[in-house]
Amino acid sequence: MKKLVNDPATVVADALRGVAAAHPELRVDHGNRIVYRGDAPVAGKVGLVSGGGSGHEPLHAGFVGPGMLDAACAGEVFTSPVPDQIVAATTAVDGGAGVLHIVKNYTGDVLNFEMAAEIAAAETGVQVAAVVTDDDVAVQDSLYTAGRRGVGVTVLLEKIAGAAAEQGRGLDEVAEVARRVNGNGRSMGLALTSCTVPAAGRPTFQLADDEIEVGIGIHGEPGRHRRPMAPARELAAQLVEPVLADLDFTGGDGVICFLNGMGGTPLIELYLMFAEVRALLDAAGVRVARSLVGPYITSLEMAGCSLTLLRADDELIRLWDAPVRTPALRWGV
Amino acid sequence: MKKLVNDPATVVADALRGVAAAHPELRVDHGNRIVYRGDAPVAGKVGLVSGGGSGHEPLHAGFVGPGMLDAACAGEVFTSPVPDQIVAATTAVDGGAGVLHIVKNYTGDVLNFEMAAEIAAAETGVQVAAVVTDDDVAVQDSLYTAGRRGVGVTVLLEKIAGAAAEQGRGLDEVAEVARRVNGNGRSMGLALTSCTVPAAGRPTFQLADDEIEVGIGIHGEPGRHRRPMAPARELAAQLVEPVLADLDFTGGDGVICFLNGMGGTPLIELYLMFAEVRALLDAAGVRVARSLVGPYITSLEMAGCSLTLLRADDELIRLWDAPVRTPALRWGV
Amino acid sequence: MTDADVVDTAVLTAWVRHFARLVAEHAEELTALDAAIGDADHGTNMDRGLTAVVAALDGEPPAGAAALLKRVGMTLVSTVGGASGPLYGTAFLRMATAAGDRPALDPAGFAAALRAGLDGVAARGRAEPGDKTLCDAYAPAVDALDEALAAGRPLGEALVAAHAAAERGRDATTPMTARKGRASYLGERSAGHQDPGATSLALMFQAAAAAVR
Amino acid sequence: MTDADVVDTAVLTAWVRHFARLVAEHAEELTALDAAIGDADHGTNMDRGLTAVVAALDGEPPAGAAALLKRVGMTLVSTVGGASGPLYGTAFLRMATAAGDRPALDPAGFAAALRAGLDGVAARGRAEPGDKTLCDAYAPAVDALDEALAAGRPLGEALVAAHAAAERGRDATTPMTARKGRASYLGERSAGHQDPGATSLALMFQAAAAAVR
Ligand SMILES: Nc1ncnc2c1ncn2[C@@H]1O[C@H](COP(=O)(O)OP(=O)(O)O)[C@@H](O)[C@H]1O
Ligand SMILES: Nc1ncnc2c1ncn2[C@@H]1O[C@H](COP(=O)(O)OP(=O)(O)O)[C@@H](O)[C@H]1O
Ligand SMILES: [Mg+2]
Ligand SMILES: [Mg+2]
Ligand SMILES: [Mg+2]
Ligand SMILES: [Mg+2]
Repeated sequence: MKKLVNDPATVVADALRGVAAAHPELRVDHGNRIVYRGDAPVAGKVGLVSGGGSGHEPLHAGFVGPGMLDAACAGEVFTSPVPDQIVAATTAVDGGAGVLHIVKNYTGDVLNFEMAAEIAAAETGVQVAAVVTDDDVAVQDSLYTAGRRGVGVTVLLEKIAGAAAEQGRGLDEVAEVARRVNGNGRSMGLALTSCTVPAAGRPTFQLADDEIEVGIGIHGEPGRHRRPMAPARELAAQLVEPVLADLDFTGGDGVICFLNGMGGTPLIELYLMFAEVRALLDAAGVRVARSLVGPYITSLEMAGCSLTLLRADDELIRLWDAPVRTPALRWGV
Repeated sequence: MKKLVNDPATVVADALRGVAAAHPELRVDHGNRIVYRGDAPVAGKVGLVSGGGSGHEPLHAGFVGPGMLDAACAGEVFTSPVPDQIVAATTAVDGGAGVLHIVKNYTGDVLNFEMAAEIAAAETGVQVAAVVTDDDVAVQDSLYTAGRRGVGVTVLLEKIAGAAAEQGRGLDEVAEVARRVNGNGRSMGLALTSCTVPAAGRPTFQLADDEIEVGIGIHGEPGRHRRPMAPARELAAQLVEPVLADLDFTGGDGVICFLNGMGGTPLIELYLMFAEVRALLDAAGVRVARSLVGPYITSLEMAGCSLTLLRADDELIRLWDAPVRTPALRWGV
Repeated sequence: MTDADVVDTAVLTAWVRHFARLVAEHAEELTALDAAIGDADHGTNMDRGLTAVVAALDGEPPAGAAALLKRVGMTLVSTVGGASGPLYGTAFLRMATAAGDRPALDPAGFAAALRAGLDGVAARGRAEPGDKTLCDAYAPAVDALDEALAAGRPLGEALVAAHAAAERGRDATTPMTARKGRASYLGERSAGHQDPGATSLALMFQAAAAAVR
Repeated sequence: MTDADVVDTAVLTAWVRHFARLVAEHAEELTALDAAIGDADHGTNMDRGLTAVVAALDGEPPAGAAALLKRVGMTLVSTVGGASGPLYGTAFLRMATAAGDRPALDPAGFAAALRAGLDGVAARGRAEPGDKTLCDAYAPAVDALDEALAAGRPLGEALVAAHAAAERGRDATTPMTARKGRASYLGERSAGHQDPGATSLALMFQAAAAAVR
């Protein structure tokens, strides 16, 4: 394992020092491992708190700033943050209008945010609502399981809910917009290589030189199946088909199409894949209203990509286009 | 070799279709492999044309847009573009105020841009000036060799010269600002892994599991020496020391500090390295005025990073802060 | 360590310390199990949390059983993260509640506390038997414990039986298809792998048996 | 292929086609040499360019030697890129200029054209003998060609001598430390590796010898 780290045990703390140094407009609580928007709490605005395991950068710290998150809680690599962090962030960003927790549907994240919400309810006066993302069509949905994973839609949701909060909407309304995003978003990913968790020191899974893993999540967990490597055109179909099979994306005001890099895939390959994805969507009669291409929700140095489609209405597109100023997404300001 | 491609021979053309699909605000000439700012030529503005081998994305196409480049010419992977492309771009972006060619100091780039300038002079009325970047301190400078490579400073130069052009300055002035950026910028890089040129099909060099290559360029060319892998803190010193030894970065209005990812290094590691770099700069009395952290001039999927410092005066910092709206750099608009 | 039929703070401390030692020894194995059907961090998570627990126990001695168990639970919740943090944390917090204000527990009281812990985990995790989680080791262990105590066997022996049952439960997770936790995302590919959480849970009973022997 | 002492468009075409074939055959080797001290594309670059040249020669036949050489040079400039595009392109463009309006070249004329090509490359690349570039194969080749023709040997034989000299020049690049091109960035680490451009250049003379034999 060759990584630019000092010690596997201090990766997250060390990286947060870099975030603080690179982004003076943010405020970092190193003790609690929370990245705040510099002017938090914003009076009268619903506060947005997200967080999760580290190793998915820029998610979530890179999405802190006006128009998006108020705070991001960083857990250990691939391990959700603990309730203490979430409670601290929740209290700190409450501007009197309540706080929305944005949680990816992993047992760890759900349980830690749940405990945090219980503690916040018991010990602080802050009104908390939560939205859980579960957009990964690689996982079969069922009442009797943990359900689907939250992946790419989380990025779109944080942007869109952030815009709604910035407009001064109330907690219920922001939560409703957020749930609408999740309900209309679907994702599917594939990996060419595994990643190596620094503390584990070796790749989480092994892939042969002509094999890929389809239906991966964002934690180096194995996917749904393996298959032989194939040209980009065929791999694009492996992403597009299950997404389109799960939800009707034709008609309406079009989709927001997000092709995400898993961390180790260079941009030239992502753009190439995006061309193939677009060709397939065109052929399927899906109109792309907005596009996002880049590594935004990653899995350390994993090579691969994921596709997220969001069935957008006029309002969601307006919120998507609204100004945002964060390290990783910035426009309109 | 596992890559998200259809055919090694069509990588560049295929990726440009993705760029066009993802960025409707740009205009892509697929025949000539040129990415234009949508509103080019801008009357009365000096046109900025850059280009080079592909495989360094987002450089250069990701820097096309208001406040930065007017056109980027894409060569084959790691192969400079040909004069025809450069002549076509030059003619197309001329708004009557002349065109600046931004060229990285590689024999191929220099010769092709030189031939293009000769052709442009002979066959069009466009006034052309050129600036060549050569900031890589890994390479010994000498009158009798090809000199230093152009690496990270190219990104900063394209931004700053782009701002100067946007302000309506004349060709000589824009070229002067550009040369000032190059003269005050220095870079140094290291790699943890090689990259694989798609057409070659195998890694350009081989590194053992406990070895790194120091003093690399951006084409997978071997570096100046190999050394054992070490903690990030020590590796940061391998970048900072030769840069500081080459030019005095203390005093003045501080530096623009750019830590670049080589393509396969995840952001968490880059931020971690940035913290170490900042600590060393602080200790050396170098004041960081502005920071940029991310993969902006890459070498396919190579893991590693490079450091670029630019000794900035007040004017360069104002130009750096000026609005820019491109796929990869965006602020103030 | 002690032959006591009284589970006081010394026994509880010995138990938790021994659990921490066992987890440290098996951390790589737990992480490797998690790599196969999860995200390669269960050993690291539990080791980090129990190292913090040991440090917390090195401080001011807690006033009684409940205080000690609560300190363990809070520390786990605050330092482990992931699924196992809230789950193991809840187990110890529920044990603390069950202990009430008694300074020490008798065998039945300890067994009741452990069962309260299981109920807490099941409630928090919404897990049922057969879901391929740590409950699949925890449930048979407390059943075996109750049974042995009802049969009049001393606590030490009963905990040995509980540990054996936990290991059987752990082994039984191998063929299961996960329905909860990260492994459930694998669907049928999760079958054929031993559950990491059930594995660490068996270590918890191994430590208990050792501490009371 | 022809024993002609007249280098007409047919001979030139045969030469360039054979050069293209040789480069295609050696493309991997050229790229591997470039991987060692460059960026792993010389074979790909030359092959792409010469494939385009062959396609261009398949079109309307050029009017004479100069037209043919110009078409080759322009095609290389427009399709190769990198260092070798302008350099090989300039070589053929200068040969075209040297050929003037003669429909075909005599041996001395062909030799003069090849030397004009070398001068063009050296001027464009600012390379000197010993810089570890294709000039280190090109210069001894044209020297040997001139010498053999001056000694009264027929063109075919003289080109065989030139090819042999090119290969010696190519081999001599191995110990050199590069001072020009991408390999120069390696400093002393460039020594011990054969220059890719000198290697393709030797193929150009091999093709010439074969075309005129
Ligand atoms: N809903 C649940 N109920 C009970 N136990 C669970 C549940 N989800 C996961 N677990 C247990 O947690 C273990 C994984 O813990 P760990 O790897 O530390 O957390 P994470 O899955 O967040 O990485 C699993 O092996 C399983 O035994
Ligand atoms: N300045 C120069 N003058 C003459 N030949 C050169 C010069 N620079 C490079 N070369 C030749 O070009 C060859 C490399 O060509 P190629 O790999 O196609 O281009 P690039 O270096 O741009 O990738 C070198 O092996 C060398 O022989
Ligand atoms: Mg985890
Ligand atoms: Mg090249
Ligand atoms: Mg885990
Ligand atoms: Mg080359």
